[in-house]
Amino acid sequence: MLELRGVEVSYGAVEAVRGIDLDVLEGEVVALIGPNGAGKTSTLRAISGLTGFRGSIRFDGIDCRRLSVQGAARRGLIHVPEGRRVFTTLTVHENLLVGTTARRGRADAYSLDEVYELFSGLAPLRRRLGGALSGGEQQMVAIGRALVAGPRLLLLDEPSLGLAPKVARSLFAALRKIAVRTPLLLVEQNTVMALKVCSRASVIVNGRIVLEGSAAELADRQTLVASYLGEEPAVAAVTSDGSG
Amino acid sequence: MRGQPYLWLGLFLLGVALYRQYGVTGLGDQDLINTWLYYSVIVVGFYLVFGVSGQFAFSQAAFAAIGGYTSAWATRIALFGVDSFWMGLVVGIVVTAVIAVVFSLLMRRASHFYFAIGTLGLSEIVLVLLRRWTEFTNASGDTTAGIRRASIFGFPFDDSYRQFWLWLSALAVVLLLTIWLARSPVQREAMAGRDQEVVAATVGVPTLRVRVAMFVLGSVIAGVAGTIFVHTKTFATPESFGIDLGLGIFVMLILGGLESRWGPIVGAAFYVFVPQWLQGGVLGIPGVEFTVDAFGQEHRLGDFRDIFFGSLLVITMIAFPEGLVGIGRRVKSLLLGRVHPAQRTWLSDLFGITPRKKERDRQPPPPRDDGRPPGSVGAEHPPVTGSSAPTVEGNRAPDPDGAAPAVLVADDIRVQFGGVRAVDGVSLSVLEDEILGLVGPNGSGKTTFLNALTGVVPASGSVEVHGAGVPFGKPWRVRRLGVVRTFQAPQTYIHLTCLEDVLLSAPDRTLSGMTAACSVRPAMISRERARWDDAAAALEQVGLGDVAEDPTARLSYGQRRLLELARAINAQPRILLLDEPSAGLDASETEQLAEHLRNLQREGVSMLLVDHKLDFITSLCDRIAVLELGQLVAVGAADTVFEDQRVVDAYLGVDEEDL
Amino acid sequence: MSTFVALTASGLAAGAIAALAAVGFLLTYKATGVVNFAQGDLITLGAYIAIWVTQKEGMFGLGALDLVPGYIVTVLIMFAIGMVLERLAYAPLRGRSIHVIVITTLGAALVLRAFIGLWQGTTPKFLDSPLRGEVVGIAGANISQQRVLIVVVTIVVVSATIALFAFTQFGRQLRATANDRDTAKLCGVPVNWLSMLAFGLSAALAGVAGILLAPLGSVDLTLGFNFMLLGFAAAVLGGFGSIGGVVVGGVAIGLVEHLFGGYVGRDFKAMYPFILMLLIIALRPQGLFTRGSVQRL
Amino acid sequence: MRLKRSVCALLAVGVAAGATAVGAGTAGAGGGGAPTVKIILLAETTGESPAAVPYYANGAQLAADELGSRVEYSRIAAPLTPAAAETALNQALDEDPDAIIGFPASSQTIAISQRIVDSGIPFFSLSSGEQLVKNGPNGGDNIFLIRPVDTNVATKEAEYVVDDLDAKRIGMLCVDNATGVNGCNAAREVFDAARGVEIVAERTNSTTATDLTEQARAMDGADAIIDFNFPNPIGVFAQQLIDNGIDVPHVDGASAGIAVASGAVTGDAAVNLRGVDDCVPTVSKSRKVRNWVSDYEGVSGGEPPIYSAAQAYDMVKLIAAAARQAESVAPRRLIRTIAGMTYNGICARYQSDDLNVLQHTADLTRWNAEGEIRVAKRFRFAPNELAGVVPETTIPPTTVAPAPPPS
Repeated sequence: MLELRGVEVSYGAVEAVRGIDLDVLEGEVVALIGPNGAGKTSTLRAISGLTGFRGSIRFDGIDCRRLSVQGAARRGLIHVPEGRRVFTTLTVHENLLVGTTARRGRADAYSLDEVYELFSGLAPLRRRLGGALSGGEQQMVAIGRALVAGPRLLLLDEPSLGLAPKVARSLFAALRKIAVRTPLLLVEQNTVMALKVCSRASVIVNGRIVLEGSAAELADRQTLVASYLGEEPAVAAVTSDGSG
Repeated sequence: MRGQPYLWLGLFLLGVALYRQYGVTGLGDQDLINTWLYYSVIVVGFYLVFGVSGQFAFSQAAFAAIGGYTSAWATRIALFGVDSFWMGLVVGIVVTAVIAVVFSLLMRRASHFYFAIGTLGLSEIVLVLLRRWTEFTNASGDTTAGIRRASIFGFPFDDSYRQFWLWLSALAVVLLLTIWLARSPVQREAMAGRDQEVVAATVGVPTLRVRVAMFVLGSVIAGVAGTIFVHTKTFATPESFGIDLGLGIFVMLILGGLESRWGPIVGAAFYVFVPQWLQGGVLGIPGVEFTVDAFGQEHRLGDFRDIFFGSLLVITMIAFPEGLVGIGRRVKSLLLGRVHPAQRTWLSDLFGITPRKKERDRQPPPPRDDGRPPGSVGAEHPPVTGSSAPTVEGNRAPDPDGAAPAVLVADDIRVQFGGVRAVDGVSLSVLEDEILGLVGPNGSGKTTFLNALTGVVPASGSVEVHGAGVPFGKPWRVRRLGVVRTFQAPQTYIHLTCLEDVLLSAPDRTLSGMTAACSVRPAMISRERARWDDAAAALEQVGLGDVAEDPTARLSYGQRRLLELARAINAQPRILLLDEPSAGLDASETEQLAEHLRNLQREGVSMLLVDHKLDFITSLCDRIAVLELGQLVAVGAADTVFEDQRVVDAYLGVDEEDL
Repeated sequence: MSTFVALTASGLAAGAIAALAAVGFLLTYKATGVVNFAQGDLITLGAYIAIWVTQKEGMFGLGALDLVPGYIVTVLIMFAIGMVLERLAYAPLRGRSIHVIVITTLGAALVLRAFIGLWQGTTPKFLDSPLRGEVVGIAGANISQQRVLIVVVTIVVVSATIALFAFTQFGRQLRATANDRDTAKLCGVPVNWLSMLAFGLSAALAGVAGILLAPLGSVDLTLGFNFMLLGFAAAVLGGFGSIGGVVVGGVAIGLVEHLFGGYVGRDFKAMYPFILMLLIIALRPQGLFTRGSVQRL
Repeated sequence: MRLKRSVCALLAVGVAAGATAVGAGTAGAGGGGAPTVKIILLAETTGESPAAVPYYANGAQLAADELGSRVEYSRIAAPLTPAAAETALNQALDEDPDAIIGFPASSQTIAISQRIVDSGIPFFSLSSGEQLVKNGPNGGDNIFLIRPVDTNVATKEAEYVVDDLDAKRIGMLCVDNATGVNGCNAAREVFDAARGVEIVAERTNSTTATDLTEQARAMDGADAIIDFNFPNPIGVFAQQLIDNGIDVPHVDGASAGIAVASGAVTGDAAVNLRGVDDCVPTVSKSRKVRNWVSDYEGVSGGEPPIYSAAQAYDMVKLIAAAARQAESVAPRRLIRTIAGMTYNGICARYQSDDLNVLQHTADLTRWNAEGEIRVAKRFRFAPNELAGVVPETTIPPTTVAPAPPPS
């Protein structure tokens, strides 16, 4: 349902994404993993229309270049941006209500109750302002806000970023539940967790996909580390130091 | 130095004087020319306030009124027993300056927008006083008449032809001032404070003082214009300084272009002469007597003055924010086939012509689109806490050898954004001559920690540098203690040249104030030469010697990084805090950077280096501290630290079974 | 005593007027972060449009409308004008700095005012009101019903605006847009359409303010600008952005001008609201009634 | 100089070719014995000030159109500030006119009176500050006052309050500019001199006031109120007086007519109000005036004229008549002729007295509850008489001659 061909993104002279091909099929969970600055976020921003790109991106056969950001959202391409961008001046409940804007009668959308059920920690906080939440709670609101829009494909940008392991773990538990119903394109640095959710993953380094495979294939830590660190031998050395 | 401003000024004055001598045939035209000069003086003052230092003020007309009426009062009662126009002028200047200082300090915490409203309020207050306080204004009805006529050595400026010379001299003096300022530290610092207030403060620019100084100077210029105005007209009414003039001043500066001292003059000429031309001719040029039937009444084109200027203002803002002078330059560069270097740059900064693009230019991938305004520092995402992350004793004691003393001691630093604890009780010391690495995953609070140390964000805890306590929230005081920092995204003042940018961080701040700029120029210039030499040397040192005179906007990303480094070197820091200096650099550039940092270390600079390129960190750092979720998880020598499983986990992800 | 009551009533009414003027520009401010300096002239325009549709041969010679239908037509026209204004003077500048946009609204204000001058002339005009000449007596003071109406309408408008922002999807979307425009887009919020509606509503409120203010005296070109300045003062006192706060701020400046100014330094009372405003900016820039701090290094 | 002329000529050709409509005026070769007289009107028709009205321009234009080639008429916009007025005057003088009609606000004329006197050209002042009379501090041989002197009118109003209304307790309201200050000073003089008359309150207001509760309530207990004000505040004040139960006669000047005409004052407030107008052309029964009113409405787009339209019309006609009588447009002869002639105009019968005041009547107007105007009383001002309240600060006449233009 999502098809990227030769996508390039650059910011001035800096090339962030240097030609990516990527597909997400119906019912699939795909992870895009890679180190800092590899171009993961830029790829997602290109898909949802927040940034310009070269190459082609098609969602359900429609050229994404012809869709506005809002239009893409209304068609069910829902992007949860990096950094847990909740509306800080709106309460939790209001955040979710704004999320329903893009729903457009899609029957498969989560109801607000379902979101509170999924993230049971949010239920008692529904009247609290987004800005007064902890990071994990904010991330739950951001994802919940996307779910009530009835995503046909959910783009998740670094959901575990800056979250304590325990919080990240419960978040990923929720993601696994979400994945049953909704296809995901997940961008993560936390490869271990990402690989547990996804069926397929691509490793992106320096704006190029350097490794692709099923989650099982990539679960081998050494392979991953090697690909990850392909251009950064010192880190590889450190890690080998670390692992003895 | 650059350009020949004195030559241009001379030619301009000569041109106007010659025109006056041989071109002007009647008093009407002479009056219009005088009005043009009067407006030019006021608007040049506004250019300093709004154009140079970015303060959104509606108060120029009010300060003209304050200057004019005060002077009229002083000469009327012959204050100090002196009955002279010049005494009135001095009193007017002093009173204007005092009110401007007080007002500016009162407004010091006001945002741009509040500042604008505040100045509108001041204008209203002044107008009420002028209308009602007749003991002071000596007005009958609304006109204060019989004001002492300006004269010099018994030569009265009693008609428009003579008054012209007074106005021309005033404009000459004011333009000379702008030339002086442009070649002084003050203007540079004002522009830096306007564009990147936080960054400017961290390199030691006293942003508040500079802002106040510029406001006061601009207001005093308005006051002088008002004084000359009332003493040449010999009468005054409050309406002469009403909201019409206030808005007109805006129109003139914006239309003329606010990046150049010539903008006000061109804008004022446009404002004064064009409607006259549309009314039936001006300066010997026959006008267009074009009548329009609107709503059953015949109107001449010139009667549409406000619609004309209002629409022009909107069109200017939408289509050519650099104004008439900017258009002229564009045409010139088109004809001469070269691009004027600094042309669009600082305007685009002030007016954000292409903010997003620029932001991207500046930023390393991945773009940190985190909802903060462009140019704001501290783009680190606050992490969540609540985990039982292992607490590590912030080593207040020196490192194992016990030899090097700590130069910077941070104790229990906490920063909170809303419900998120971004830095959660970090205690960390930087030792003499060491490079301490600070690593951690995205969002672990590294940048926020640096922001806290340099007083850029509100924090709790304590910071001591060489034993001296550092207050939070006062970046320039931190800098004065020898602490200098760089920023995650290179923050350059893109309309300044590289040299000027580096000059901002000069540790020697003697003779860099407004007074020096306007009075002891030879001494200031020799100081400035020395500073320039240092700055040039710093640029040379990082290999940017050949682009020293280029606007920073032209630099590549890597060069901006180096420029930041040059700025830091020029500051002669004792402690240097570096925020991801290698981000966006390729391997060879990174190596070059490492070399510079080693050199600095040899010169005795202690460093705190935040980065995520681990090879870069390990090759440079004596010790490494690891931050996660706002807390320290490990501090020690590189090999020990990276043996720590938690550190490895922090980078690759934690498997739930591992915990 | 009756003078005290009368002056208090004047103060309250003046405060309500300031608040009414302020709610209009706060609406666009909250939705787009832009303060529209043309708001004052929109108020003037509203009054003149009401005069145009209710007097002589009416608009485009279609015949004069009765007052109340005329008021409604005026508000609708103003709504349309606000939408057009957004397209002409604000939309082309989206993403540009606040300086640019504010200067553009100033330009729009100049054009509006000059246009009204050409259209309606500078001779004062008058807009009638159904409550004209009616008074209510309270403790020996007679207060004109028009002023009472202004207070009532202000309360209604402010409550409605607060409710709009707090309880409707439209309001939530507006707040979300103001909070984080990009993320709002990602949620499918039609941000451009929302800004147009916000400008339209804001202009409609200006129309309401114009209709209510005009019958107090007569209408000339400076009508709205003066009220906008008082609106600024009220908004600053209320903490700029808080719609409830603006009412309290308005009442404070109204009472300072009319009640305090009615007894002390009578000749200078017009400047008291602005002195109060400057003091607030200097001492409590976050406003009198909001907590939190405004950071400026 | 020669170079400049040729450049101008070139430009002129270019502009003339491009301009769609070139203003009339350059073609005026005078026919018959009467010389063509060049008249410039200094007034603005657009802008924010209440003085920026089209009446003067329309009236003068109507007269000029009727006179055809006998006059060469043009207008220069003169914004309200004195400085702008000075520029406009100098621009006018550069065009070498034979007569100037100018400046709706007395502050404009007073501030630059020296320049006007020095020019020696007949100047017809649209405002009538007492300082401007021939022997006054700002007057001169060549300055003629079209209207009765302000302070004389104020004095008459005050006398009307005392004598006709028989008021003993009087409230005063003065707007905070020349209109208010000078008017109140003159009226106070009358009240102070009258026996048994007491001023119960004296208040000021700004030109933009929209709430005069305090001022209105201060008038409580007065039998009559006198008010020197702008149209806007009059509307507010008249209504608030009624609101607060102060139902007594309320006398104002020319602004009252504008306030009522705008609809701001109706009902009891209108019945209580008295205004003073130099003339009210729209209620005249004379055929001549009625014809003129309809002619005027033809050029104004249906807007009925007020006194100022009639006066501007009359002045253009009067100047042309004087030129024909003098058979010259030389300033001295023109001034002498005007000083000695009588002219029957639309607004009044103009005859100069020794103070160079041309008009000596004014009408006290009243209204019914529907706002219909009637003339209730005609004030007649004796020639050469001044109420004698010259404001303290005036510009001392200076003797410095203007410097010659540079050559």
